[in-house]
Amino acid sequence: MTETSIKDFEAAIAELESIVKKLEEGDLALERSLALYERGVELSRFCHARLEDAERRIEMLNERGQLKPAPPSLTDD
Amino acid sequence: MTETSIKDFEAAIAELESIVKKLEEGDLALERSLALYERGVELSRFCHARLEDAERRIEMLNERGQLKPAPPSLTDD
Amino acid sequence: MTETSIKDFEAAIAELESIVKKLEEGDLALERSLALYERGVELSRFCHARLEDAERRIEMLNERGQLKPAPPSLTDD
Amino acid sequence: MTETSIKDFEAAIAELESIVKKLEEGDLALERSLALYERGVELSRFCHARLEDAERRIEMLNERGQLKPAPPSLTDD
Amino acid sequence: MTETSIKDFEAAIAELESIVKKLEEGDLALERSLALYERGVELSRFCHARLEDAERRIEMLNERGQLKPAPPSLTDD
Amino acid sequence: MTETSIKDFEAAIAELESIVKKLEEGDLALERSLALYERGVELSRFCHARLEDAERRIEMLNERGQLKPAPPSLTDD
Amino acid sequence: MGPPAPIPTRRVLTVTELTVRVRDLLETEFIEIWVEGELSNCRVWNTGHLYFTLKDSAAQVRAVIFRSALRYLKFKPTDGLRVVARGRLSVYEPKGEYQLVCEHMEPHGLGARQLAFDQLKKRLQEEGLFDASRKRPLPVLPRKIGIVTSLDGAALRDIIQILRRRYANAHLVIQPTRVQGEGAAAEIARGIRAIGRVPHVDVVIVGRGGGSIEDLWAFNEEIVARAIAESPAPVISAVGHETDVTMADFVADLRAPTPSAAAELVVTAKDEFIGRIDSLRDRIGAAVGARVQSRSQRVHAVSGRPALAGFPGRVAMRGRHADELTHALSRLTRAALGTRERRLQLLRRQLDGFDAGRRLAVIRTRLVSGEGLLAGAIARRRLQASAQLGTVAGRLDALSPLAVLGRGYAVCWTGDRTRVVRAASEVSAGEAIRVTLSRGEIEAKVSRTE
Repeated sequence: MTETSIKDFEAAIAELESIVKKLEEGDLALERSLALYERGVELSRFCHARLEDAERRIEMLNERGQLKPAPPSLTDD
Repeated sequence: MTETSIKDFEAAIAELESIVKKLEEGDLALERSLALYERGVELSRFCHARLEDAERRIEMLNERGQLKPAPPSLTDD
Repeated sequence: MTETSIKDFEAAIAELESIVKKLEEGDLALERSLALYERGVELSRFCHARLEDAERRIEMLNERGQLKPAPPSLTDD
Repeated sequence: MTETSIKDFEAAIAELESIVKKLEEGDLALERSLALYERGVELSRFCHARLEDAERRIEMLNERGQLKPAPPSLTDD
Repeated sequence: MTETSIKDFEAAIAELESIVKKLEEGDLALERSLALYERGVELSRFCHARLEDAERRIEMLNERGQLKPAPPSLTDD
Repeated sequence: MTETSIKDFEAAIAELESIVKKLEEGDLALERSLALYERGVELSRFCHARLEDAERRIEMLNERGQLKPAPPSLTDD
Repeated sequence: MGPPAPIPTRRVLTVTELTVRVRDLLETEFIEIWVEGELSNCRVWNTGHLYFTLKDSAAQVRAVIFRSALRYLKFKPTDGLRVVARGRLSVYEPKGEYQLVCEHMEPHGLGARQLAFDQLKKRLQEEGLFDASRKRPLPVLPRKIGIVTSLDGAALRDIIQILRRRYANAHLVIQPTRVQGEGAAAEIARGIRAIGRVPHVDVVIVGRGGGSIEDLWAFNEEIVARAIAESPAPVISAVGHETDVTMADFVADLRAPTPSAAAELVVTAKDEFIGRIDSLRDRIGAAVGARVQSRSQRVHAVSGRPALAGFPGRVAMRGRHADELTHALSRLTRAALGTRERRLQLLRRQLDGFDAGRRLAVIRTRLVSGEGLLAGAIARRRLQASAQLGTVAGRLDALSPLAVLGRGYAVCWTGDRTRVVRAASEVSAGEAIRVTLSRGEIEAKVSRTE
């Protein structure tokens, strides 16, 4: 897997979307689509990790500071 | 969390307001908005602390420029 | 067996298809059809090797970290 | 036996067919029919040898790298 | 014995039969009949030699390579 | 005895028959009949010699070439 | 009021010239003058201007105050009232009269102080003490609130009450001062400075309750104004009521009409603070939450797209395609071989159908038959010849002229055996003769004839 660095969440999601688009457009060689898939999985994991991290941080702050709980829509998922 | 010093209550409120503006205007990178959020929480705590900080006191300067508690007639309201 | 290089999976599949087509059209000399068969086997092995490689890579990815399925609420729409 | 060279399987089969036809039509001189018969046997052996060779080659290919048998679903139709 | 050349088996048989016919029609001078007889014997010997030769050739063909019966798998269908 | 040459078996038989005929008609001088008779004997011997010669030749051919005697069915007609 | 310029001698002027020169002189020389006197002949014309005469015991001067200035007077001019008027001199040429064009007028008694006030105000203004740029914003949340005022009076109580109500734990530092009377200004100024030295005093209220202009006068003093200007913390002036503007008000960072108003300006209610902060906090929470959620949805949506989630399946489909092709390859090749095998097999059977042996046997039969016929034919021919010979030879034997010899006869030949000796005379003695017997011949010699 090409372990190209991922700049940040936005770069990751943008790249992920472009990868999905490419994959959806189809007509890629197996090798190429595999590479894209691998990169896509990597990016998706990165994004998930970042989101979890973000949620954890938000939650931590809320716990520490007795701030209002985040709206249900955020905690439910 | 970047523990940038907070000058005073005014600065805190002002920064908090600017953070709200930035966050609400949107289009920030996730990391950046998280950092802003954390900073905002920090600022809000600071403000709360500051509000509770002040002692309920009435002092009086005497002729020699010394601080003395005010006479009860003034504090008993 | 003529060890002509195989460019990639797609080229291999395409060549394999053309070989199958030729074989289906029939009317080939025995030698020729044998040669095609041999080439076909070579191509098929190449393809299978590539696919196995691909599947191994995919499996490896999945082992490394389950690609989260989207929560129902998101996938339903 | 006249050891005329045989080009290939197809030429052999074609010649064999013409020989069989001639022989069946009869009316050939003994010498001629014998010569034809001998040639026919020769051709037939040549063809058998070629077919055996072909089968051996196919078998060898199959042994070398187990050419996957098609899944049942594919062979049933 | 007049050693007239014999073209081939068929010619020989034909001449032999014509000789027999002549002889059977009779009215030949003894000498002539004898001469014909001798010619007939010669022809007969020629034919025998040819036949033996042919038999030997056939036998040889059969011995050299048993004309294999086709394998069941292919002949059955 | 006039040693007149004898052409062949058939000529000999013919002359012999004419001699016999002459002799049977009789009325011949002894000398003439004796001469005829002697000529007849000569002819007869000639014929015998020819016959023996023929037999020998036939036998010789048969011995040499194993010419089978014709089967009864063939000789009976 | 300086002396008029000396008129040159022997220079004769027309009245008009004189009047103009007087006018010019008066109008340039008496631009802003203060005149004290008693009002008389006050009369408002229908133009709205007030015409009156200012007089004292020895002199009088005509004066006018235009409607525009009249509006701003803090009192109503009436005859007999002693006033101090500010204005300039002008000349009414047709009558050769000069008159005072009044711009401002105050009741007498305030005049000197007012003059001092105005002069001070002008000076301080020129120094820039009133500049808007000097005005400091009030602290949003002062740590300590300084109050410079009298312990007596309602002002302090009002301030304390309001501050406590708005912000229960407010920290107040009071500098008691006298706020009127002799020395009050100095005391106030000192008080402001003393408060300024107390740490964490972020704002100072300086003021007192309402009173007469004389009562408020200490706040017009320069010393107070300067103390305010020099205060390290922003100062709110709260002197008297709304209509009284003091020097302190000009210099202060903020002017409050009353002490109570000043207290309200100093600190926002704590509840409002908390509400504001919490609202801000909620807003950032909501904003960041929404952002995270939208990101999360985006990530899930894109991660769940079939192109990505279904990728392994598609690879497997490719595998199936490859398998199908491979199978087709194998099947077709085997079929091709099978076709050939069958064709070859058919040909083989056909070739085998050509029975060389049988063909040979047929031929052999033909040959043998031929041979038999040949043998038979030659045998018959031989027998025929033999029979022919036998027959004729038999007949010849029967006709042999020598047959009688068997019975004992003999035939006598001449010696050369050419002639039969029929009579003895035919031979002579000594002559050779030949005798043919039944079996054999005898060669003899005639010994005698008879």
